Amino acid sequence: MSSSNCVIDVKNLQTFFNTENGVVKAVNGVSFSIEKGKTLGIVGESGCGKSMTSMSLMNLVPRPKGFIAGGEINYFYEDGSKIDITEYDHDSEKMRKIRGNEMAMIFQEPMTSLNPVYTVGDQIIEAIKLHQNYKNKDELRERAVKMLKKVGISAPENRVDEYPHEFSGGMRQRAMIAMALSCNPRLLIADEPTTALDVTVEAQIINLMGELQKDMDMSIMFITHDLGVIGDIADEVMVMYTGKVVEKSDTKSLFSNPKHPYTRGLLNSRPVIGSKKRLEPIEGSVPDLLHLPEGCDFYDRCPKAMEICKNEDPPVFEVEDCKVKCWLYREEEKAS
Amino acid sequence: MKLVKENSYILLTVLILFLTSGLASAYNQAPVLDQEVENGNLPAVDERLPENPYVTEVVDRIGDYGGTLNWFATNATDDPKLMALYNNINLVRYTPSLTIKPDLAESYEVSDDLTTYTFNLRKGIRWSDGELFTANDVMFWFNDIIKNDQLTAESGSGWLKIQDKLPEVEKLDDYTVRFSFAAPNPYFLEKLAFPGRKPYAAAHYLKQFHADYADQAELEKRIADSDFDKWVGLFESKNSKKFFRNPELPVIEPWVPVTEPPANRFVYKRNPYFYKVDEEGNQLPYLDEVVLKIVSDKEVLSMQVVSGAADLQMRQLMTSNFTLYKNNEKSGNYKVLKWQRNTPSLPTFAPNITYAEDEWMRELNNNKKFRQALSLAINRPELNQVATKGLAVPRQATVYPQWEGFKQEWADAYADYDPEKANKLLDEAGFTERNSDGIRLKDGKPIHLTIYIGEDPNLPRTMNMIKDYWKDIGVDMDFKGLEKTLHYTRRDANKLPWAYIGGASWSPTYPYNFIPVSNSYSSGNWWAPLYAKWYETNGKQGEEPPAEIKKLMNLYDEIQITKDQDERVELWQKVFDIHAENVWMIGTNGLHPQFVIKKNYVHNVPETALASWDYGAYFGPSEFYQFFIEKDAQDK
Amino acid sequence: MSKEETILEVNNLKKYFPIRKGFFKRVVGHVKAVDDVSFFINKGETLGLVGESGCGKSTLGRTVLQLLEPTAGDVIYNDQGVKKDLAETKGQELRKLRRNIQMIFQDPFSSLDSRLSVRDIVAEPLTVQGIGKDREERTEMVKELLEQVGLNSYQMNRYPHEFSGGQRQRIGIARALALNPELIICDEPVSALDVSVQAQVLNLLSDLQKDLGLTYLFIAHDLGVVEYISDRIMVMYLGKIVEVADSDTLYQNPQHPYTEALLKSIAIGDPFSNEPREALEGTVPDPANPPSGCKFHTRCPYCSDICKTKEPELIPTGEDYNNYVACHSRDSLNLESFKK
Amino acid sequence: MKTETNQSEKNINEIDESPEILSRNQLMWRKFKRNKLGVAGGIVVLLFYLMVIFGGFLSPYTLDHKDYSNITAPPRRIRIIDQDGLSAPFVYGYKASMDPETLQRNYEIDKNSKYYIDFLHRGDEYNFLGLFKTDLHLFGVNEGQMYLLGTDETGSDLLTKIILGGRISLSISLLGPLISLIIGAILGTVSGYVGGVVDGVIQRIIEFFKSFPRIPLWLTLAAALPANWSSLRVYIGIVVILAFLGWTGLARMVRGKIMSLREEDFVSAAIASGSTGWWIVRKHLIPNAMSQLIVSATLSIPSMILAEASLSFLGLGIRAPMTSWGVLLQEAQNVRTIALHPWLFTPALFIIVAILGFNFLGDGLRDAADPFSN
Amino acid sequence: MINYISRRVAVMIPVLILISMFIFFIIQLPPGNYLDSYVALVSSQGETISAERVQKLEERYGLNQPVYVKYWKWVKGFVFLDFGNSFQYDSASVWSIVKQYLGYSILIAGSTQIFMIVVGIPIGIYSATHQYSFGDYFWTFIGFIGLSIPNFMLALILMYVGYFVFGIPSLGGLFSEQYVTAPWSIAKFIDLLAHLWIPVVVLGTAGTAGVIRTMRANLLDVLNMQYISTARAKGLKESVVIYKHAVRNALHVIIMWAGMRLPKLISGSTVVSIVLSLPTLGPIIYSALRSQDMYLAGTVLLFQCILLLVGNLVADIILAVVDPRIQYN
Repeated sequence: MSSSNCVIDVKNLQTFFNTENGVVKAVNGVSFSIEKGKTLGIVGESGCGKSMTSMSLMNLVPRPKGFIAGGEINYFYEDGSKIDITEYDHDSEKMRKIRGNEMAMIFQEPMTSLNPVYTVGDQIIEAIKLHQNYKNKDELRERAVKMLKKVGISAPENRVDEYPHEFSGGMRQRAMIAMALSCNPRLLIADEPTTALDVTVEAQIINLMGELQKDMDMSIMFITHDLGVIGDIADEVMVMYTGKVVEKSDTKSLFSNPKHPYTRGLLNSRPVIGSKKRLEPIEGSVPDLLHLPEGCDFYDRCPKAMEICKNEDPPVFEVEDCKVKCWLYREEEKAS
Repeated sequence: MKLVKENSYILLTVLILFLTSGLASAYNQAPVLDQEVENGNLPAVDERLPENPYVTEVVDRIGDYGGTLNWFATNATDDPKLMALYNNINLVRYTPSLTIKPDLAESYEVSDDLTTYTFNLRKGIRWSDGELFTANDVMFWFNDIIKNDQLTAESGSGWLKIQDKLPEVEKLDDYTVRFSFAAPNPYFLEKLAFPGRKPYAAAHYLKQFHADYADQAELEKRIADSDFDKWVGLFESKNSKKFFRNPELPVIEPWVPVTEPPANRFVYKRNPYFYKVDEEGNQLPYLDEVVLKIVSDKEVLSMQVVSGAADLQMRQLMTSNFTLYKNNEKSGNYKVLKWQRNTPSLPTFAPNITYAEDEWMRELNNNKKFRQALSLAINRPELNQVATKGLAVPRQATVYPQWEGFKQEWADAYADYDPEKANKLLDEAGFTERNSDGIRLKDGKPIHLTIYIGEDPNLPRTMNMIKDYWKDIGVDMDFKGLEKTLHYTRRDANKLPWAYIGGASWSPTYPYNFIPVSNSYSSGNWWAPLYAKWYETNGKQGEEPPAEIKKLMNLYDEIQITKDQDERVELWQKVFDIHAENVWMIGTNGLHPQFVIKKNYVHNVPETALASWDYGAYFGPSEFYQFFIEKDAQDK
Repeated sequence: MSKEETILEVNNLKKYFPIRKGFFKRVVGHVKAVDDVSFFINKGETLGLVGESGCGKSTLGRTVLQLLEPTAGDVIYNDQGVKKDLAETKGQELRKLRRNIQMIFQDPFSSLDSRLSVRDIVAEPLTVQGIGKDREERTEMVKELLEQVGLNSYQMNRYPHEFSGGQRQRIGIARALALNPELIICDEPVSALDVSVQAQVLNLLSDLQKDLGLTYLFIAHDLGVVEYISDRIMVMYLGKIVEVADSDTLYQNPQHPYTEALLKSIAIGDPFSNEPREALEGTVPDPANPPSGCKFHTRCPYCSDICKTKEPELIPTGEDYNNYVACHSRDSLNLESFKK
Repeated sequence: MKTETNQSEKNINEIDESPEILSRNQLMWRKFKRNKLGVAGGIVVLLFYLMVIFGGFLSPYTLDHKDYSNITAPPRRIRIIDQDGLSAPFVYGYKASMDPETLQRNYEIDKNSKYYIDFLHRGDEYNFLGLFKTDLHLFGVNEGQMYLLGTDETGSDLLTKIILGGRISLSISLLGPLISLIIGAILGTVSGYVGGVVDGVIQRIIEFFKSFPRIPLWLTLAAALPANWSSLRVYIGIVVILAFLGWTGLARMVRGKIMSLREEDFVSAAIASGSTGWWIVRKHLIPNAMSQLIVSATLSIPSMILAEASLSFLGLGIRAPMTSWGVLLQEAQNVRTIALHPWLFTPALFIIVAILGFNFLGDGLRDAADPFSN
Repeated sequence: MINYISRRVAVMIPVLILISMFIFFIIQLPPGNYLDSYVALVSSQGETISAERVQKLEERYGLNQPVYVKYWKWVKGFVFLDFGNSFQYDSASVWSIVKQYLGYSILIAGSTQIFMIVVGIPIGIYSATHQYSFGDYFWTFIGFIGLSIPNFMLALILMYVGYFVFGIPSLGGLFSEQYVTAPWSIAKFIDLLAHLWIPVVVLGTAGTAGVIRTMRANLLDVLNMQYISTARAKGLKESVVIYKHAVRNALHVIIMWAGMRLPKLISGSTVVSIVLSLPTLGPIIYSALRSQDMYLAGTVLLFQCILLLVGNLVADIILAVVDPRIQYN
């Protein structure tokens, strides 16, 4: 699926962790690609491997315990040439040129994602200096101010010299976005950027990201556990469970016709305003990644579990342009 | 009859003077001074020396001028003064044979009744700043320091007093002074020759700090500029002659201090006016400079010494380190000399026969057989081997053999190792019953002694051994450490049942260990504090002693007014006879050697000598200022 | 106001935290975390409490429970018809009263002592209140409680760390139920949980309410969750209550601009609408230095002059005047309802 | 297709399949066990304590044993091979001589005198743990001497002295922190839980103690110990002095821990259930602070051992006839020893190994104290 | 900031007053007084001193006054650097003695501090960034060994090895013979450096081990922080990430520690100073305490306390500079 519009193409990514109790397969055979200007949402509960996927893309898997065990992460430059990120050392020149410049990232905790001992401006300037050709101090500063302004921070000329602790949570996330976008990246990876924020601020940030995406024609990989947010922002959604993709489809069809029992469970677990209908939660909890069941990882919690599910891990079936990893769709067998 | 002691070398000197009078100068000086004289900064050597210089008889040979002598000490506050004390310049001095001879005084006369002492000072002795030293300096010392109420406390004058009265001091002429005492003072010359007692002061310098002489306003200003709030403090700090602290203060000593304390390295430079010469008329000292380095620890000092960094070292050398010193003789290019000491016994134990807290204990301590038995039970040779490598001499606590009246029988009295006899004595004393641990009983109570010891790191080892020896004859002993000052004050308060005495030293001027006649601090008696108090207070306090002790006291009184030296010796012998039988103090081993480590290129250091504080502070009789470093080694 | 059914009545409750500054650490001002709040809870209902972080909702919950000492005001608890002011009650008596009001905490990790077994955790309230005559009896009670919250009684010898977040929250609920309370203050009980587990816990809470006739004060920042579980909802802003209404009314017919703004910012997750969420401008002001007048006026799109100077009072509104709103322009505004 | 069952039930059953129920302490233990250095340290420490507890039995001689004919004899190896090949364990005797010039004592192996080692040997009498008197030693020789680590300048067996001196050093290092722990725990808890003025006062006291220079304080306090105290009282005095100065850090730590624990929700829950302050302190705060407290105490043990040694160096520590590692080291702290009888430095080795052991143990415990962190 | 500092300083004053009282109390604690040791000393040289004279001396030194009078006598001159007179040093003013040694004390303590930091921090960083590597284990082990060896023993052995193995004649002291009294020059300075390293190494071993351990632990914590990921995500070089972003945040504890450490070094160096014959306050206070030279002992103690307080203050100020989050109130 590597069309000319493709920014990143991930194939069968496997990111593992060595722990004292064994190897944890945090990301286990994930494939996806993102097109230019599009937003891919990744949804899943904690421990499903969504953050590790994003870290793998940046080649920032926490070493030495974590490592990319297999697969490809192909990044396509503007000129169409590509690079397989998994082949490069995390600290190699090539990787560093991609990070922050081609691909940028924002994180979940706005409170801790900025270094407390440097001013916000310094931290933005650092990124600009690294990848852009601004040399002059004033120019750099001007650019930082401009970025802050762009993300809607008032009085950016003053705030550029303030320290992160003088910013509120929402403003810090804006500053993070400013930093991430300061070098016009082609792909923005947003790892739960709004989870820690109030609804009101969340809305602000989501809107801001939407605007900026349009503005800069960039692709976004948006990670969240909140289906509500995903509906607002994503073009395509990938649902992850135990390090694997269980369903992948465009947003509309996912919401209107969720296929995987897990996706359905997630949707049914959300209270719907105005409806006092009893919630239908997924029973049980996410299994321990070290002790996954033999068959389908969701077997224990699945209301539609079948005999085959117990023993055999389902392959990915393609149903109506969606990819579903569930034996329920065996009859439409079109395994990819 | 007048007792005239003349310097035996005057004649010789005069002869030399006469023979060399045709030459440009009668005396020689150190080459470093030549330039100074030429520049006119210094008068010629003849003018600097007195009319009749003191002539030192060299030990080995006439020395080479020049060089710096390094030695070490561990106490930055107390040790620098040793340079003054070791040279011990006084009116009279001890000779190596422990007799008294004139020094600053050319001669002296003692009246028949031993009450007046007349000193004829050498004419033309100069202070280190070139001023003449005269009788005025003695008078200033006596009238303005000793007799000054405010200053006396610091300077001390106890040694001057006889029957608690100061003498009268008169200036007969510029070079003659007379001390007149109210009663005979047979040991006055010895007291004078004791280190640190200097009956003179640099009047010309000190007057500017003395309230009676100085310009009031100027003095006020000086006080304000100083660390002191009264003139007394200022004066004392300026007159730190004994402590050798004020480099400005003119001195008579061979070397002048140039370092202002506090410091860790004290330098002493030759005094160009020093009044002594060698037999060839070379002005002393030979050494240009003496450097005293302060290290803060004995071990560091040992390290310095064995590495050969000390040219001459005596202080802080430890008996137990003998092998260490010896082993490094070659690599350190030095020699370990074994000088003698006159320590009667170390340690010495004193049962308190006037102990009042516990009648049972007092009875025990008063039992002569018990004391004799304890003494006999100590295996002195073994103790000597273990604690002092066999370097000391097993003996009873009694006078040292260098003393003219010494008898070996005193040292041998009850000093052999004879546990059998000891047991027999204890049986005779009636302590035949024993408890289950084998400890003898007295009136049903096991005999247990607690000995209070002062601070001495090596002591526990010795004490543990003695404990074992005594246990063998059925006497239990324990020892407890007591801080030094407490040790003294408790003793004076009669609170110690048994005490440990460091050294048990004796000299005619320091009889207190052997005769209980003083109960105060440094001169207190250890084994009969109450009797001492009785004597000291003329019977007002304390306890009247039994006849035997009174006999000691009477002997002491007699000695004080006996004019004839031989008679005095006889009287002392009686004292030691009594002691030998009574064993009031139990000795162990004594006469430890004093090591002197000298580099092989340092000469005129006697192979052996008596190293005693009392006799002119260790180096005194050996005349430090004649030591020299051979020419070839000076540029090391 | 039907007082007969009221289980808890809070009048003019204040909780101020002093701000100390300067040379002698003088108190130079206060953070008014809860500023003159009055409300009541009826027996058997769930009163929701929403607001942005830092608005004082947790402080309010804890002050009601006397975990924080109120600066002023009454917390009147209806103890079988006898009204007792918790704020005035101290010592032994307060400890006795406590069995009637319990709390469920947000953080399933910090709310359970990791050194104690589940049995000991759940039995603790029984022990300190002296319920049950011996350990065995209490253990029986613990077993029952655990079954009640959907845990197996034989798990009671385990330690909290062996349980997942949802299960821990169940343990916390079991502990809260141990004393058979009438009122439970739920301080964001599901916000730390994954969506799937969140639903389990919400269902459990509503089941328990039905079975045991419990009353809840339900604190949350998730408007969806609050709406789902609450009968009435209170909206707080900077230590003040700005609106109280039954939940349908609140969502259908918000009276306060802040409520409206909150509703507008809800992410409804509708991929078919292309309209962006209408976001409220700015952030919550510094509570140490709150704006004058109506505290919301700095962010209010309908702000008029009076809002800047005068603080609006909480005035009864709605058809039977059971709802309240604090807004000067309450009558003139026509606010949008929640758009589904 | 499987019928729907009670899913949560199933989940629970699954949990139950794991047979262990691990309390936090067990988890800590498990985590500690993984730290190899920590375990090694623990074993060393344990061995040391066993050594001193059974000191009387393990040491071939007693402190009273003095062999004046074998002063500063060098260490002797236990041998199992003689001229004729394998043999029962034995030691060779010494041939002692003294250099007449330097007075150096020389000891040469005398291959003609062979002393077989006698296990469960009847030797000098000693008092076993203050319980009963016995003369049973693990090993010894019936005739001749067996000084495995040599003898000191009084002819005492160094091995015996080290084993028995360890009794003092290791008990001081245990007792000191224990007292510190008690003072620190009480004051820290009070300070952290009560807060307010009490906290302020205690904090000032702690600051005050902390800002006071250590060595001078030791010096003065040790000098203030009455000189006529028995060695036992001096020993206790030293322990108290060391402990007295060591509690501040612990108190601070406890205070901080208590303050943060006080904010934890489980404490709020306990209050909400009607627990009294005392109950909360007893049931929640202290047990939760305990592991860290113990870790800190363990980590302060090495400095106690060093402090005892330093005090001894300054001549202020334990006094003879009692002995400790510090005293032994102090006795060895001289040029003579380094140059002539270096084996007298063996106690230093024991000190270093003990401190290493405690440090590793403490480090391991510290990591294990928080079993939930990764 | 100024307000903060002045408040801190103001708070220090009552603490200091309390400390000075306590110091005075504590140096009076052991039995006897200076005069006793003086008399003991004089008597050991064979002098005799009568009771009256002792009494006179007592009056002269003011030793018979009540403690509070003596305390007041000591305290009242502080403002003018008048700390009373030393008995031991023939009534020289305490300040004149202290100032001689204070410089070297601070020099040695400061150099040791710098040594510990300069050596400890890079190793700590290495250990943290190479966690569980051989190097990490190696340094951990070395660190613990450093913590385990008594300072004074290290000093003594170093001296011995210097003498007898390498033949270095004088490892003690701060200067070679020829420079002790010489005026300051470059050569003297070089000579100083040549001597300085021994006390610095001896005193710094344990501390360095501490720095390594602390730095390692802190850096490991910081490396887990989100902003480190942010920095990496920017495309910064790993070395820049570590040195610019991580290390600076991990320095806090080291700074606090360094502040606390300064006076400890001075008093902690007593034993080492004695062994190595260093001209520091350590041996001064040791002998002053032993001979009960109360004004001198008290003053040196007080200086150490002041140093600690100042050290803490400086640490706090540096901390505030390094970390903008620290609020002054």
